[in-house]
Amino acid sequence: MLKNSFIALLVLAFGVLLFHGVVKLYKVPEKLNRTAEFYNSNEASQIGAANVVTAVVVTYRGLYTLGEVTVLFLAASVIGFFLKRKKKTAPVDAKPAGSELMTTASKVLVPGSIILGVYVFVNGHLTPGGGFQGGAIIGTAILLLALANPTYSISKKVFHWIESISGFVFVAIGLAGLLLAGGFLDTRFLPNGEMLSLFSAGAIPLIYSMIGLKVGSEISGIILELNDTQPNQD
Amino acid sequence: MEFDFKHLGFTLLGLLIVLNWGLLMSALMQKIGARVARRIGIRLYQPWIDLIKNYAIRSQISHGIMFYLGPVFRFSGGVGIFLFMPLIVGSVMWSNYSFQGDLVLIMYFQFFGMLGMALGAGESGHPNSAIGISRGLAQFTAIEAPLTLAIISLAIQYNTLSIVDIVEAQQGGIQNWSAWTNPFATIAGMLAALGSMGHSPFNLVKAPNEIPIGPPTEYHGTFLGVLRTNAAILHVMEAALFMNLFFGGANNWFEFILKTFLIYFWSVFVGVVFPRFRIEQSVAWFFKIPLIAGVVAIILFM
Amino acid sequence: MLLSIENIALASGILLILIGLLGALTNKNIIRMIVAFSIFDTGVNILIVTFGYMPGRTAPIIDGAKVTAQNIAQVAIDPVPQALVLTAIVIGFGVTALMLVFALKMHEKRKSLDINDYTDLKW
Amino acid sequence: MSDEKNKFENPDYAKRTVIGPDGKSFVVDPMQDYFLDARPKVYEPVSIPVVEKFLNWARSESLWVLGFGTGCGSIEIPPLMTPRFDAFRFGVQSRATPRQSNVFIISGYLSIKTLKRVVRSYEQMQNPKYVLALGSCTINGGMYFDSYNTINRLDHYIPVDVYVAGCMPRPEALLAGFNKLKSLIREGKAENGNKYVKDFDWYKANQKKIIKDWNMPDYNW
Amino acid sequence: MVSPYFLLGIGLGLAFLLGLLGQKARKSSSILILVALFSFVGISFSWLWQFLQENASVTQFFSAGFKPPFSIALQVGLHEAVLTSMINVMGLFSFVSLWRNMKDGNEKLGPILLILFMGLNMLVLTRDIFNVFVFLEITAIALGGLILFDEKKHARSAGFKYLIASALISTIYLLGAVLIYFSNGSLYLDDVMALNNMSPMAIVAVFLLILSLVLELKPFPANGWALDVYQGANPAIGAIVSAAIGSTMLFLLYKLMGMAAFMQEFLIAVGLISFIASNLLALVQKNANRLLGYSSIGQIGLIISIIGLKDILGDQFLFVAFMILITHFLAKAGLFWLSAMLKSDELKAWSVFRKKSVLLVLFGIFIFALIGFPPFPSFYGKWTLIINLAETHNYYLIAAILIGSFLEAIYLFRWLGYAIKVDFTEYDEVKINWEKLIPVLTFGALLLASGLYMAHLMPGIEDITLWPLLFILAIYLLDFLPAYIKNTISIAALAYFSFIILPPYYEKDLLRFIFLGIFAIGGILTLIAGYAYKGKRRGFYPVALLMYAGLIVLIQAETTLSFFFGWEIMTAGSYFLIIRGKRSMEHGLSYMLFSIGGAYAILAGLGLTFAQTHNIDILSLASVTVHAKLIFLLLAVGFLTKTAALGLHIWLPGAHAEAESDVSPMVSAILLKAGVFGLFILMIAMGKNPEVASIAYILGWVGALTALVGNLAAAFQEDAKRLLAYSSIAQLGYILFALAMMSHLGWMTAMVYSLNHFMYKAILFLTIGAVVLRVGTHSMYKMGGLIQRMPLAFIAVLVGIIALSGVPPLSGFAGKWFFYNAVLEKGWYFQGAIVFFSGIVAFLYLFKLIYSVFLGQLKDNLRQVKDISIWFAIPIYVLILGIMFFSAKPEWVLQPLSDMLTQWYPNTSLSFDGLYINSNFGYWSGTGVMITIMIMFIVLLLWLWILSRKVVKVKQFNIVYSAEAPQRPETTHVSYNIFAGYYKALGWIVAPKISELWNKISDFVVSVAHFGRMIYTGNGQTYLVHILAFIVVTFLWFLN
Repeated sequence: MLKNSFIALLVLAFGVLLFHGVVKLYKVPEKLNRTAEFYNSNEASQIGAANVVTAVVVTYRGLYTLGEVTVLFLAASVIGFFLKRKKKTAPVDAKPAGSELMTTASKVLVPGSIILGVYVFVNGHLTPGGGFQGGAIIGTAILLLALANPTYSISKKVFHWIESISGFVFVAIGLAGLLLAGGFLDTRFLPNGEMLSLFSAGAIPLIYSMIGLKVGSEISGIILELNDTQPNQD
Repeated sequence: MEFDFKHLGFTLLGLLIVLNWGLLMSALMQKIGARVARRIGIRLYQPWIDLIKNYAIRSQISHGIMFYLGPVFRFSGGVGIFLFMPLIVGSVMWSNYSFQGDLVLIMYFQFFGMLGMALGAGESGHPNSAIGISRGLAQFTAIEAPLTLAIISLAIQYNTLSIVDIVEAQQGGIQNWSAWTNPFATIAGMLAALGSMGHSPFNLVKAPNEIPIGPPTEYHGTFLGVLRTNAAILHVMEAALFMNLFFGGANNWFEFILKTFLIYFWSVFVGVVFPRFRIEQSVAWFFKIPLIAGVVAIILFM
Repeated sequence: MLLSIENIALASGILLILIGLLGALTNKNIIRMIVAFSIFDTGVNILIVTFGYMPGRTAPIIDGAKVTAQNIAQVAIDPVPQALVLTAIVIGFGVTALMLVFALKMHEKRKSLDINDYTDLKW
Repeated sequence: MSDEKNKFENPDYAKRTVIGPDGKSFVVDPMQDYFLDARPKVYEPVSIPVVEKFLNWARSESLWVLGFGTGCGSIEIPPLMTPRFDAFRFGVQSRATPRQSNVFIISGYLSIKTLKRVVRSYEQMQNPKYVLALGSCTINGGMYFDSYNTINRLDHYIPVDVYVAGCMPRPEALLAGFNKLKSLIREGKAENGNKYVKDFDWYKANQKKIIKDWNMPDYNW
Repeated sequence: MVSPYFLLGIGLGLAFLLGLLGQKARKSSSILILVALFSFVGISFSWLWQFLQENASVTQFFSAGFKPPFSIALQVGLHEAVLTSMINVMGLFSFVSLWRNMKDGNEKLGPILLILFMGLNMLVLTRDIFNVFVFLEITAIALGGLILFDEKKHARSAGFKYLIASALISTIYLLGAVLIYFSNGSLYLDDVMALNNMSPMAIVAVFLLILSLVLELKPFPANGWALDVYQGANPAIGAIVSAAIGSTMLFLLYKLMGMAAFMQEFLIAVGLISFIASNLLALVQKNANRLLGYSSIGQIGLIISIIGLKDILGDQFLFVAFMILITHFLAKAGLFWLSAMLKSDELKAWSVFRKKSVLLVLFGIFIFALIGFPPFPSFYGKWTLIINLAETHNYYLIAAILIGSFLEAIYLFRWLGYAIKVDFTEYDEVKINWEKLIPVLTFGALLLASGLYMAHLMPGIEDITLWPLLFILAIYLLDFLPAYIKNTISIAALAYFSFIILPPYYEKDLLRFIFLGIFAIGGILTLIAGYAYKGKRRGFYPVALLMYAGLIVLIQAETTLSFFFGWEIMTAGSYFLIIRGKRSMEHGLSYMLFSIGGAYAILAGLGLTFAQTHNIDILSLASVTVHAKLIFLLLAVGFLTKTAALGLHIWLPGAHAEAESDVSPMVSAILLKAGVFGLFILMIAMGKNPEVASIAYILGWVGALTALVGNLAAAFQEDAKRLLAYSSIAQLGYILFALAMMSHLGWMTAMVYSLNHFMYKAILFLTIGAVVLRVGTHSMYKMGGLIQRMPLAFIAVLVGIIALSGVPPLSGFAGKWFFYNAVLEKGWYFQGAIVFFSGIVAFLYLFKLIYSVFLGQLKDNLRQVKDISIWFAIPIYVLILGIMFFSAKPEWVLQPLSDMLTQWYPNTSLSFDGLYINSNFGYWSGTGVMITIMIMFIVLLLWLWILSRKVVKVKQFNIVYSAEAPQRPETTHVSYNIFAGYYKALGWIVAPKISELWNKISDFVVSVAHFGRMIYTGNGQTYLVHILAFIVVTFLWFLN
């Protein structure tokens, strides 16, 4: 207990420091700083995406996104690999079939969810949302499927293919930007198009689609792997 | 200095005198010891007879080359000290070969004989020889401690390491002797002299019945004769060293004989009075009063 | 205005951070620690978002009506914190997933989720 | 060597196989390797009579006695050095080592065990060397004539120069013995060291007859 | 210039694409990754080429075609090019070293590794603060994945601890990055750096950023997780963590420090604390990988503090940092890779490398490089660092750095000692696969090459000093040849080299001529003895020549740097020579530790000197004005460790005694003179300074007491070589005393002693060594009577001991005579008396030596030993001739010596008059005494010969033995503890109080280390607490 109270004290001290050193110093800005100002003012003309955040995430600071994708890819690789390897050693027991109710409900919900996900990432440059959000929704759909019907088997190979190809295309688009336009991940090698239309903002929809596919397939892969390796819960 | 036959002749004559005086002196000392014990004691010419007898022993054995050379080393050591020691003050002829080296030479040449003897006795393979030598060396190192201090003190006092100069500085009356002018060095030196003469209480080295005669257990006949010849010379020369250092040297042979006798007598006198020390006692003893006297002697002249 | 939306958000952010930290430091169960880390992450993310909030402004999305390409600099908030938070969330997701795998693998070998059982490497 | 002899042999003197530092093994025979087993030699006097006479005089006046009390008579020797008798006057001194001694005093009865030591010590003395036998026991065994453990006649084993009869002889008699020895030396008749060598085989046979555990070389150098 | 985005494209594109290939095309995917890593190396090398050869300017590459801060910039400059080259090379070889791990379904390892290294590249290149966070996380996750791939026992828990720690740390970074943005609206590093006055928030932000980077670099004590990773993970991954990630993080820290000048002190403190603490805690470590971890943390700590010292170091900063970083990078990676070859984690398991000498050599190279021995880069780094710190008067930092380095040396050398000496039979044999060997070999070669290149670049090091090193490398490559061929080559080389460089010194500088002569002639003579050894004698010649090369460099040195260079080379060579002995592991270690301690003292002293004189000329010591006492003391202590003065002597007896027979004379007769030479140089330069007189006075006392204790201790030894070793201590005590007198006569004494000691100690050690080779024991009481079997050896020892004891007529007396005169002239009577007394004590051990070995009773098993080998006899008798010459005609040697010394002490009472040498106090004619004694000796010998009749030669048991006969030679040879009575009287003087003191000190240090490392409980949560506490404490510190 002494140890725990010491830790509590430490955490409290950290909190106090955080408050004094960080929060108290923070003042609500009156106006946008120069970076934000630049983005907000020039985005429409330069990139042409309705969602400025998307423009920032995909184009201006596309490297972040690439990093995120890489992180996910790494996590998925590691997880997929490990769970697979374990399976080799310990065969998993047969799983119970899902209940009727669940199976039926999932049949209704899953396609809708997937479509929603696709919608979200395809419209990432227009509305709140984007590749990650869309991917996450797709992942949720797969999770639902797996939960509702444990015996339902989905070929993970498909996800691997989608994941690999979409990732590669993303990188390729980035390099295309480097070669064809101003720099790496410059989306402007495709025409900006008309603001607020689906095919606008250069390559952003393309990239976001790839990201959506990739994230979706990665999350799905992770879920499926985890699902496959869960021992029988009886 | 050029080689000179006359000088060599004088030196050899001196050697003869010293040898005979040494033999006589040892007889005298034994006589005195006998008289103290109310005996008549040996005849005064006994050392000469013993010497002749030893040289006349017919058979001899040897334990090896070093055994053979040991006495030669020892004898060379004794004769060497004679050679490098001035005998009579102011006399070139009687100063032997002391022009070749100073006090340091004599100090270190003593070891020549000791070392040779130690090696010769060592090769005899006799355990008692080794024990005797180890005791002898141990005691000798202890003796050197106060002696060194005394000599350094004298060297500071007279600003020289040359024995000839030290002796000459003491001329002109008894009041100029180091014994008066530097009493503490004299105390240290004379106490050290007790040890180097090898009489009781510092004669464990040759403890006759514990380790029969110690180092020379195996020596006999001619070897023993050589050793005894050397002993006679060495005793006189040790006394002469102390005489030169502390007691004004000798202006003539009579003074030489008298002074060496008295100095040697000092150790015999102490010897008949005191019992024998064990080796650690004797080593420790030299690090007490003699050493302190030596230190005081240096401090006084620093 | 103590109970303004940004103050509430700030307070809850810090609170979540502290709860997360305390949980991660005191819970012995590895899964609970991972959960606590998620809470901690969430707190930090809330903090970031809150910092990016400007009272009275809206999201930087041009909808052609309220927010247009011309007035967006005046009515919309800073898009960068949004982007940063988005990145942070996704990375947090990856890290959490990896932690869970570690937990799984650790449990697999020793059948224990107590962090105190994994002190073989020390000193 | 016969088996009977082996029984008494000192195991330390048996042949043994040792391994050298280089790993090779070889045989060490202590009797061969550690002891000189040459026969003793006769040492002739100096051929010039005057010189020999002078040297004999010196030898007679410098008698160094081996301080080795072999029998009960050794109790008579220490008084020699006291003020009352003061043998130093006559050039007699005692030495602790046979190498340096000329005179060996056999002080009375001699047990077989001691005989072996006496022989060894005698042989280790250097030529010329003299033996002074003290008391009846050395002549005919004395009161121990029938003892299983003592010898009867010393001169069967080592040559004797002077007998001092009596049981025990007093120190005066001992002094008289010294005087006798001196005159013998001066006359050049005390050549028993050489006699021992000349009759070496006879002496050795006598010694070996009585000393059963003979575990030393024939001559102790 | 190639755009760095291609790195990103290649790395990620390939990694994503490989998912398509799947498991079946495992081999081709591995090859593809290899190609990718090759292309990384190619790209970074092309940058490097452009910067080094074409003077390209720093270029920034922007993403998305916008300028920062609106986009992300990657900067390629020289620094980045160097770092990425290092990282990519590391990546390539890491992949190679993990080649075999890629099998067994671990095909995902490749892409993860690829991404990891791509991430590291990006971390180096990026100028966007938030981007750093992203790639930090990528590295963390990739590393976590790599750790999980490993099947090692505790890899998982270690990985988990790593993950939670890095999660906490990176969140702190995230907070900092975001706050930076809010404080100034830019995430572009250059923008932040350009800010003139930061807002408080920016300061907090920067603080958080730097703090988290420091935490990533594992500062003490918030580093338990890192240690567990090092221990738990596959060593190949440890290599990545330590070398690649460590270097990246350091560069990142350096990069971000551009905006945080206010945190420099913090970095210095944290870095040095980590450096010292982790090296201290490593002392009690037994696990090899964890030890490497501690060492890594220590080294990284040192570099952190160097980054903090940026302003202080000024121009030299980059040089210092890079030298130490590159050494750490190459050596640590190499060590981890070596560790990867072993199955066992134990330190002692490294002894299996003895079977593969290449690996052992590499191990040695890495260790020596880490400690900072020449010719490795860290040597120059540390040198420059210390020099510059001294120049800016940061003395405490010097002390801290040297203490830390010393602690590091302790465990590293102990480890090396294990590898060289410990019995390896119980450990599995090491199986070398090409993919494990290639990286280690490459890095070892790179280390050597970089060192030699640096030496070539460095001002103050003459190129000629490098030739011997290259030659040594060559002879190492010839190690498969039989010993006699290598011996001939070595002798020829040494002879040729000394033929070239020795003669000019006769005119130029007699002092150097003499010492060089001792080293060269002594070297040749002792090498001749090497012919006595059969077989290949692997490893002997390179190290022996290394020592001689060091000695020669030492003499040739015109600058303090090359002096120190030679000193360290010589130390290294002699360490290997010493450790070759059978039981010499601990002695070798203590030798090394004292040497290193001494070397650091020298380094500090030279640094202080440079601070005043701004001149690395070795004569600049003379112009020291401030701190003269301290400098003198430091340098003197440094040299005294080599001459084994009292208090610093405890290494010597064991080291010299347990060394091989022909090594003992090398290290005793020759090597010790290096310390003497150093003292000469020191006193020549600084002796005139009135301030040092008091220290010289103390040195005089130290010398006197050393002589006393050394000689007394020698008298009580039973081991012949140990006896000689103590004798050496005492002799060096005389020399120290004589030198400290700082007078003409005193230095004459020292010179005479140096020459004499060289000759007679070489004779004695060679002879005794040869005897030991024959009889197979050091214990004197097990010998005896060998004069019968080894007359040659006996004569040699006889001459040797007569010369050593100073008995006329041999040359030793010259030393004694000068001594008396010098002491009287100087007035150091009491010290002098002690020295004289100890000179007399020398008789005890000399007698014991010659008696116990050659006289007395010959033992059974030695009855058939042969005389010493002819190859030993040749050098011995050459030296005897030398002694005889010196004894017969001392004035021929002494007069030039005296003339030489008058250049420093013109007022001398010494005069040469034909055969006579006169001083104020006395006179002496060496030749006359020699003739007199010879004639006398011959006459007396004739006298004895005439009088003695036919002498019968008897055998060893024909002795008077109380009427009995001896039974065994063993019971008859009185030798053991022969001076028992003396010991009772004076033994208290030599009671091992000094060893006890050192033992107590080391026990204390070890117990501190043992206690200190208890903070690493192994509990991941505790580690988190440490991190949090670290954050809170530093936060509080900065709030003040």
